[in-house]
Amino acid sequence: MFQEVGTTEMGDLIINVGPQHPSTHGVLHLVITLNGETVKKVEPHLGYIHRSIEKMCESLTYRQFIYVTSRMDYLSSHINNHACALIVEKGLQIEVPQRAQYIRVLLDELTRIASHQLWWGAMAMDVGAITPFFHAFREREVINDIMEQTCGARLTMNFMVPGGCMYDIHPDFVKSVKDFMAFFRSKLSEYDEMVTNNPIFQARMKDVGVISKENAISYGCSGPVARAAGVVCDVRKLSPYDVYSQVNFEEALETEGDCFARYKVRMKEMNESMRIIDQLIDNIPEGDFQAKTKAVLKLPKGDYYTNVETARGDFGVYIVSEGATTPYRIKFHSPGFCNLSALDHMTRGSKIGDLVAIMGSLDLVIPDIDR
Amino acid sequence: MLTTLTELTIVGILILTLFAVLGLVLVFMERKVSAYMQIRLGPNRVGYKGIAQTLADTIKLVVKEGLTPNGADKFLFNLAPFIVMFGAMLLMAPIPFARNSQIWDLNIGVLYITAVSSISVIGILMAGWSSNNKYSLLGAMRSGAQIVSYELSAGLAIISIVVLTGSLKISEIIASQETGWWIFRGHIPVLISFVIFIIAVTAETNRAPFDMAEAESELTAGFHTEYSGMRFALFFLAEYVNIFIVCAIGATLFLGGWMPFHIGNWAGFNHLMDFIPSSIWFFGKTFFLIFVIMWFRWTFPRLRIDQLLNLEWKYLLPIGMFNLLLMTIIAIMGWYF
Amino acid sequence: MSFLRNYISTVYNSVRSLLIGMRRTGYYFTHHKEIITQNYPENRDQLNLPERFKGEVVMPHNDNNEHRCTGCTACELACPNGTIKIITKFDISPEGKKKKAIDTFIYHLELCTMCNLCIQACPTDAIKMAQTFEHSVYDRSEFIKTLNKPDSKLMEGVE
Amino acid sequence: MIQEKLLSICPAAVFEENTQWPTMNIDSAEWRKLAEALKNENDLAFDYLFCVTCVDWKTHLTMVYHLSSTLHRHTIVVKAKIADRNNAIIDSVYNIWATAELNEREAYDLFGVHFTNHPDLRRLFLSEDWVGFPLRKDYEDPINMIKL
Repeated sequence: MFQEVGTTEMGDLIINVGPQHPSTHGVLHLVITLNGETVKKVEPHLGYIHRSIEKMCESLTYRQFIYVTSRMDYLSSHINNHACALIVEKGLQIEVPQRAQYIRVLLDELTRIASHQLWWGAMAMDVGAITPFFHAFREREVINDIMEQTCGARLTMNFMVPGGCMYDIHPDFVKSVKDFMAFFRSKLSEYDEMVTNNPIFQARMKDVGVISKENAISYGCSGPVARAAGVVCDVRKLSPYDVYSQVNFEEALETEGDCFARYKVRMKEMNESMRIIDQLIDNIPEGDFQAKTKAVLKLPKGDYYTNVETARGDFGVYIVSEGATTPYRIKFHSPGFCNLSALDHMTRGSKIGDLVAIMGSLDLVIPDIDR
Repeated sequence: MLTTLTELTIVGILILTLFAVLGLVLVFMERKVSAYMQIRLGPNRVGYKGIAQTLADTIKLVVKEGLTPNGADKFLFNLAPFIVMFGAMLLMAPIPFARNSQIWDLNIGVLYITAVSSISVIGILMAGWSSNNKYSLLGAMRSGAQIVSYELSAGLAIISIVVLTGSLKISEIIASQETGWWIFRGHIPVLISFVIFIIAVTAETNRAPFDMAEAESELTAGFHTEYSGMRFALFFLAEYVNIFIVCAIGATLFLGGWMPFHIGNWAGFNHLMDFIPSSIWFFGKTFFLIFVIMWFRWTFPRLRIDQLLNLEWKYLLPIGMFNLLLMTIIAIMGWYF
Repeated sequence: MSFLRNYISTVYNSVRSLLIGMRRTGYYFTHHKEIITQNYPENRDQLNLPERFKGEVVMPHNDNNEHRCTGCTACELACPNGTIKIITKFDISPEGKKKKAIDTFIYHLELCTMCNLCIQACPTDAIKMAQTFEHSVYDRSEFIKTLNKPDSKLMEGVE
Repeated sequence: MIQEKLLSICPAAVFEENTQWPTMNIDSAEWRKLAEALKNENDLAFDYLFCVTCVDWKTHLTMVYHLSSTLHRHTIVVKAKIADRNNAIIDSVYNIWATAELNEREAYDLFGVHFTNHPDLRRLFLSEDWVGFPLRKDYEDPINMIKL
């Protein structure tokens, strides 16, 4: 079917896809070897948006370093912030008030829905349907407005602080979230009409970019990419943080491991997120939104690891502390990086059109990969 | 001799003007259609409700520098847009825009159309090859494979009408629809061949969902990646003019061209319909078909190249051939209205 | 025979679901009230940004040209990227005591990431976020702003 | 229980106290042998490598591997000490966990750790002609934004 890795024969085309290419969603640079239309090899070249966040964080205090993580996976910035807040709380053993936990989880799930909506639009655009992109943004706009109302920003909120949230929720928050849920539910059927049931879309997605369960584990895939291959890996289930242990939801799992399975997993996840929001929105307990913390935070000597489930997968923060006000070494394990490493494996022997569909289904955010 | 030459010059200039106007109108139409389908407003700043937007874009394209890449084959690179344009212009000749308004009513009109419409692929291949760009090359090769295969289905669909009318002359085909358009008179087989025709010409003009040649999310801009300025504008214009022409052909063959909506021998009703000028009938039908093709583009995802060829060889061609057989039987037995 | 039935049902189902998709776009084509585009800048007056929106850091002054900043540099320390620079001076109070006060409160808008940490850090609520968002200027030096107005004083009673 | 098992494979390992997960300190020379055991032993079956970190301790480097098992749901942290900082060498594990290939390239790029047997050890983020390894503690950026 396809030749060995790295063999470049006469007649092979080597094409640079990116860093300026419409379907790489940013500055990803892929060097692909083609035999006619068939992809023989894909080699990612990274670093076009590397800001060395890990090095920067070594000079930032435990309050300051949280805002930087919004700039990594900007589509799930809340969840990244959440991970950083959690690790500081774990190190200092801060008890987070119930109200803050509820608010955090609600905002996390809203972020996840917003991220999946953008992915849905971008996925459809990658396979050539441009209209769904705008429809997805219509719904996402409402979430952005809710974020703006409560957190003061639309994308890089920096709302989580060690010990809780920066502010209490806006008085209109509950009402606007409920309005959004009703609005989004009424529009979900359009998602199926426009894209899911479309035979062209299904033909483009089914049996494309297949990854087996074993390979998904070996490549360290996480999030929807791994769950589509049948790997149980939802951090919210495996090691629940905040109030995730108290809510009912199902982990979206598929077994095919192809692009369409990844599509279905994300669509299910949007529904599950809505279920979580439904359970929490009416029961936000009264109380503080922030725990009392010291002015200067110092993590005790040792190393800490926390992971959360972002919209893309397992996001981990590893801190090596020497007991100072700044971390000695900080490592962000980003889900996109591992998912990208499986790209070459998935695309072997497929067509160029498939490459674009697979990249879309991986839902890559380049700043997340480059950090 | 001199008068003939003058006449030809005037006709040529008029066609060129028509081209430019058509291009402007169609680009504006596409932008508005896409905007409304995408719950946007579309261009609304230049001129009244944005009408002058495409004019402004054209001026921008004309004054832009036309780059020629260093590695390109200069001669072919510069020639290609003109070939594409010529192909589109030649097709204009046998199309009747209104009653008695046809530039050249040759007796093999349908054959002429099918033959000349494949010229543009040469231009596309030239553009892709001479650009010395891998994206362009891939786009051009895809375009070649696609047009060669979809020509078959389009041809079969056209032949089914020829079978019914028994003539290749466009004016006679229209005259044969005096008592009703073929799409209504020819039962389901004509409907099927109409659908096949629309799909095939969408593919032949490289329109989404069959825009493999320029698939912007895969090949950035396909065969015209390296073109800029006026030469890009020519490709752009040729694309829209080609859409207009294939839709005009579709309207002529299946929807009666300029022929008003007639029903059998209802003389009163037919006379009433005749009050609407024939040019309005022609442009109305054509623009309706153009709208349908734009509707496709803004709804569907793009097919993959192998699926595209599967669709042709596994679905459209067998259905088309079977349909032609059915049509021949109907024509011989006289089972149409 | 089953092959033929499959073939026909594939064609039928595909065409049907394609038409459903076209009905949806056709609906939006004919229903213009669903359009969500906003006509910016014409609607600038109707834009109301939420009060928490983080546009830029400002220092509110009252009618007597007084602000609440004591010059404690808590915001400067809290800022992750050196956006704020406070230059202090010593005022001589009427009793003859030396008192620390701000001379200039320099704010680099081009460095600011709107993370809100300075506002959280401020013990006297001297600075807050404004809801402006049209920040573009022609010269980068215009981004460097002095937040305290000329000849402004510390408000009475703020320590 | 896992500790005893691991100690039998790697007797020189030192386990840390009071950590989130069992943490074992080994020498870089033993890493390859241990890695194969971790992946292939049935009651260990650490098949999911979810974090590869390099830490610069100014005197030496440490590679930190976070591993977990999707079968048994247990997690282990392996810290492999690379004593020679100027000539840091450790075995690559790309053919045990495929994700290591890209992660090791990142560690090579930013810390200068050479992974033996790595199929494609090149700079990942930085350009090929970059001098130095930026995430090391003693790296001096020629253009230092903070000092400017």
